[in-house]
Amino acid sequence: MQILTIILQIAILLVIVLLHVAYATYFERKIIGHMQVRMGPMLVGYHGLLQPIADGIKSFFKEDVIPAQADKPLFLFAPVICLVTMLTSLAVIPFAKGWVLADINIGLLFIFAMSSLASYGVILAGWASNSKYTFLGGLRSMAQVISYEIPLGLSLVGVMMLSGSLNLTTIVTSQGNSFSSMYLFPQIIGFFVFFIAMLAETNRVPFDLPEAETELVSGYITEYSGMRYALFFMAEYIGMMVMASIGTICFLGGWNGPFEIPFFPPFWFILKVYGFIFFFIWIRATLPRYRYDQLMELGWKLLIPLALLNILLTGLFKILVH
Amino acid sequence: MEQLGIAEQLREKFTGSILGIITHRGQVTILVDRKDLFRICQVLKTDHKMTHLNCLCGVDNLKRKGAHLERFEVVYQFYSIDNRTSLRVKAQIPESDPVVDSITSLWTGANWLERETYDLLGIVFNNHPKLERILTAEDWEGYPLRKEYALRGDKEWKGLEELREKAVRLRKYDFYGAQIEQE
Amino acid sequence: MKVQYKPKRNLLETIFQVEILQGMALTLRKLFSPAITRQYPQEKPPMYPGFRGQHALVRDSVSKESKCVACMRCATVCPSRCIQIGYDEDETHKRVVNRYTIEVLRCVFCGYCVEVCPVGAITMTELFEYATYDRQTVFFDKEALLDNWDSFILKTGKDATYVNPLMRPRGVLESSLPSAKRLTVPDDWTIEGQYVGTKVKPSTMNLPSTTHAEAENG
Amino acid sequence: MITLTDTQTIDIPVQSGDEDRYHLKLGPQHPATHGVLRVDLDLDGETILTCDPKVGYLHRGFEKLAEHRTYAQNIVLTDRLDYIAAMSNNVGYCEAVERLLAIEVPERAKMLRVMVCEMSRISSHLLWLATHALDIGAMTVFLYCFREREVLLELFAELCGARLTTTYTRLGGVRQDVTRSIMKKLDKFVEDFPACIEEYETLIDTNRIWLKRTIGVGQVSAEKALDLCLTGASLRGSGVDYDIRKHMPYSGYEKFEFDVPTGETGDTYARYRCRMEELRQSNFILRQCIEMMPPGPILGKDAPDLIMPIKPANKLEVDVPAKNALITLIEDRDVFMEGDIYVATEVPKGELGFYFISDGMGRPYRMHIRSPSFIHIGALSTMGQGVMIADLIAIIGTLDVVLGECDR
Repeated sequence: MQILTIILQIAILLVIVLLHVAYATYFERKIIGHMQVRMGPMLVGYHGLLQPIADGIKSFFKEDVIPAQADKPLFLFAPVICLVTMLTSLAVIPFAKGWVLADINIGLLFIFAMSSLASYGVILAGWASNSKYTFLGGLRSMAQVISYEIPLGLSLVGVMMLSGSLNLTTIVTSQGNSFSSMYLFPQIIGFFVFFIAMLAETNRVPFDLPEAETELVSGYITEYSGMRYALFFMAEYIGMMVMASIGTICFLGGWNGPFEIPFFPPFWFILKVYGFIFFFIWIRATLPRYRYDQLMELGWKLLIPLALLNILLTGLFKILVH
Repeated sequence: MEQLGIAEQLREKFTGSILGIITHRGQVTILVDRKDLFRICQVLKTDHKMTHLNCLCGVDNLKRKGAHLERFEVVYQFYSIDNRTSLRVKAQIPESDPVVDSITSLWTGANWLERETYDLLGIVFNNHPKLERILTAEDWEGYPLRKEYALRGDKEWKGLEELREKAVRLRKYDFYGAQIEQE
Repeated sequence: MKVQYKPKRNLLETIFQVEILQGMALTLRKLFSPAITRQYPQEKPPMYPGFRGQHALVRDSVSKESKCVACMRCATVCPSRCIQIGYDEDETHKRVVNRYTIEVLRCVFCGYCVEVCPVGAITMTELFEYATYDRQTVFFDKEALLDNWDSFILKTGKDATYVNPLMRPRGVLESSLPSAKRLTVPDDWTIEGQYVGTKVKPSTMNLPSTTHAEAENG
Repeated sequence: MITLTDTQTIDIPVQSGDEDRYHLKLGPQHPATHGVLRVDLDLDGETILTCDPKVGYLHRGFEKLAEHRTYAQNIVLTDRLDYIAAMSNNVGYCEAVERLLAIEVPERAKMLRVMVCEMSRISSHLLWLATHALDIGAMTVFLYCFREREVLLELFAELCGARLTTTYTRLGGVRQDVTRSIMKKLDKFVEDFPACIEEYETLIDTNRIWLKRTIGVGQVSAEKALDLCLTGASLRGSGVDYDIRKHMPYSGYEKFEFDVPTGETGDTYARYRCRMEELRQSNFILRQCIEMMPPGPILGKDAPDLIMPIKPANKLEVDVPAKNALITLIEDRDVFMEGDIYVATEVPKGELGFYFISDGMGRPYRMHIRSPSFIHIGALSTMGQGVMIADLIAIIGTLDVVLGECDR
């Protein structure tokens, strides 16, 4: 019986998240469109509201082309790795008090593990396609993910130190209920590092090197088409959402808000996540792209020292206070 | 006139190589023998500060008559940005041996221009680092800008024939590789 | 003139990412500004007289036939040689056009044919949406060209006195035009009513009638 | 689901010492090569060891075609050279033919030519900025640039009936006069444009990512730039003050006040700054055009008819009644003199030169087009050595090449 409940919960979560992903693409296209003084999708439905559904149907029915020289099993498997790891990490995210599939004690580590695993999908996709562009895209992704995992992890060490736990629910509850007690303020350096590393981890502008269109055509997804392409796409957006959730939980106080919303406790959480996603899109509309070596330089020479400094300062602070 | 002065100086320096000096619409051309071409360009670049190579092209003189005109000529247009003077040098190249010295060592930018001249007119440049077809296909026959090359020839490029054959051969298949039923 | 670089940013600006914030402020501002794009199939772009669109043979309002006199000027001037004219000569040596074809797929839309036509028989209309799936539809013969004119008149609501600057170029002397092309045109198409710069001194003008044009502009 | 089975394994022979190299063929269908440019790269990781641009995919044989058409018909060909700034090519071609055939151009036509040249310079530079920024990843600049470019293209459409393939000039003048409505719209554009430049600069000019991606990338010294025969803003970015509008003024450019911006460092950022400054200068010239547009005819008295004879003038049948001709040919003038001429004009991409040889016929005996893009792409193999792929894309962008002009 318990298993059935969990399966039902998982199903509900997946449906909601996938719908959310569909509309996140719409959200992104509309916002970037208006920032670029154009309209975005307009034709399908009122102001293009049905566009994501049309896109979904289209990509589902599109021909699935597999290059003759590709490593077929890996080629077929790679998008699945990406999507599954991203979906798995949703399990530990608390949307509100008690609204979590698996309230495990190492939630934060679990998410790191999953997001590192997702990069295998990208690398394997790049390698299995047997195309030069995808290979370069895969290589870039590998280097990028490895070097940005470190600042991402280090930037959250401060949060762990303050809350004393890796459990995401505990992290939220330890931030208290007031606006000023969010970890954003004591951990502003950590937040800065986390934010940049998050952009890099999810391959968003200005760190979208693995799929830099003007350099590598489409990077690791150049050879993919139809549904498999859509899987990568979904993985990217779910990854965005997971990272935004982590940011919300660790720095913005999770589901805590100025007042409680009856019947729908995750309201503030979703609002904050959407705020994050809007920021992602906003940055994409504004900034140019870094070069590969500059990205590495930024990660190793700026973000890691900053994150270490943040840990040091947090430690000193804790010693002084107690 | 400054341009003419340069031309005169060159004539004194390279006796016998300067075949003629022509002025037309305020632009001075010197016809030179191809054997001294490289040295003349060198002198123009170093002594007369003609640092900018405007233009390099070949001409087929098949239907033109004139004193000292050989079958081909290569036209070099130089400009001195400091002195604001320009000069045109035309090297005469006989049909029997269409070879001229490359000036790639003086201007790297001349590389492609010489390749283009070779491609379209068949003039060979000595000491050129990579003399290959550039605008036309590698297996192109003939030199399109020669006057005897007809604007519309009687035969197609042979690659086109292959393409056509392939198109005819594949016409009976649809996009998915299935045979279309012929009506 | 040496180009000016913006001054280097100081430490404070570097830490707070001022220039990035400025850029983001701009994009945020644009989020709420109206879009400038046109929703094409619903909203057509503006077309101006003289647009080099679909070809048409002007249908004479009296004879209901083409005005073409088969002088072959258009076929001669055509850079892509896409106009073919066939004609018979009647007993008075007057040419009667029996074939007039334009191969639109070869046409480069330079509009030379319209300009050289001495009688204003051929024109290019402001219609541009005539893409089709087959070649035959865009191989215009005489009837198709006359039909194009009819549909142009119908679609745009113009009447048979329509004149565009290809048929009668702006800014040329009336006397240099053939009599059939001395048509009634707006004031600023003629050399007398042309636009003159606001700072041109009246003394340098050789045409007295342009002074009022200047007054209008100033 | 289908798999393509028709492909075969291609064995690339591996030479000794070649094993570490990664061959990449960038293009001819690639989002950042601005057309059908192919660049064969040898990579070591992401660093380019050798860079070999391949062109010719768009070769249409204009030089050969021109030998079989009259001077007037060839104007149409020049539209298709640099299709982003067709007006400049039209003007460049006509200036050359007019010098060759000694045709007078009236003042108003000269001013109109300068006007359309500068308009097309702005529209070309806007497209350059748009694609260059897009190449480096700033995609919003792209749309902002197209907003202003659209205004200019619509003005072109109103002026001469086509947005891109303008065919605006005539031998001895221009084709159409401006109307008041055009000048009013242009006036508004000139008024608004500086604010738009500010907008583009807000997004990229001091942006640290943009600076990182452009400063020191594709650096050429002044000597190297001259050696590579670069022209236009690519040369001026290295500090060589060479602008044909100042050096060999044509079409009445000597009457206009404007500065030629030059950079110092010769890197991508300097070239970017030069072109941004040129946008301002062009806008300033447009302002002067609007204010100083003289009255008068737009075609010279001795401008040849559109129907030019392909045979020498004295053999021309001049029995066409004068009233039928738009502009009659003056029969007794020796129109087509024998001789040759090289006339260069400053188009947005650099120096566009036309070299003509006339043998006394109504068509050029030889027409050579010195196209800046061809030479700039030729310089790519030198400039692209030792940089990274992302830098190569930036360099292709900064050289501002158009393949229509390159392949001719």
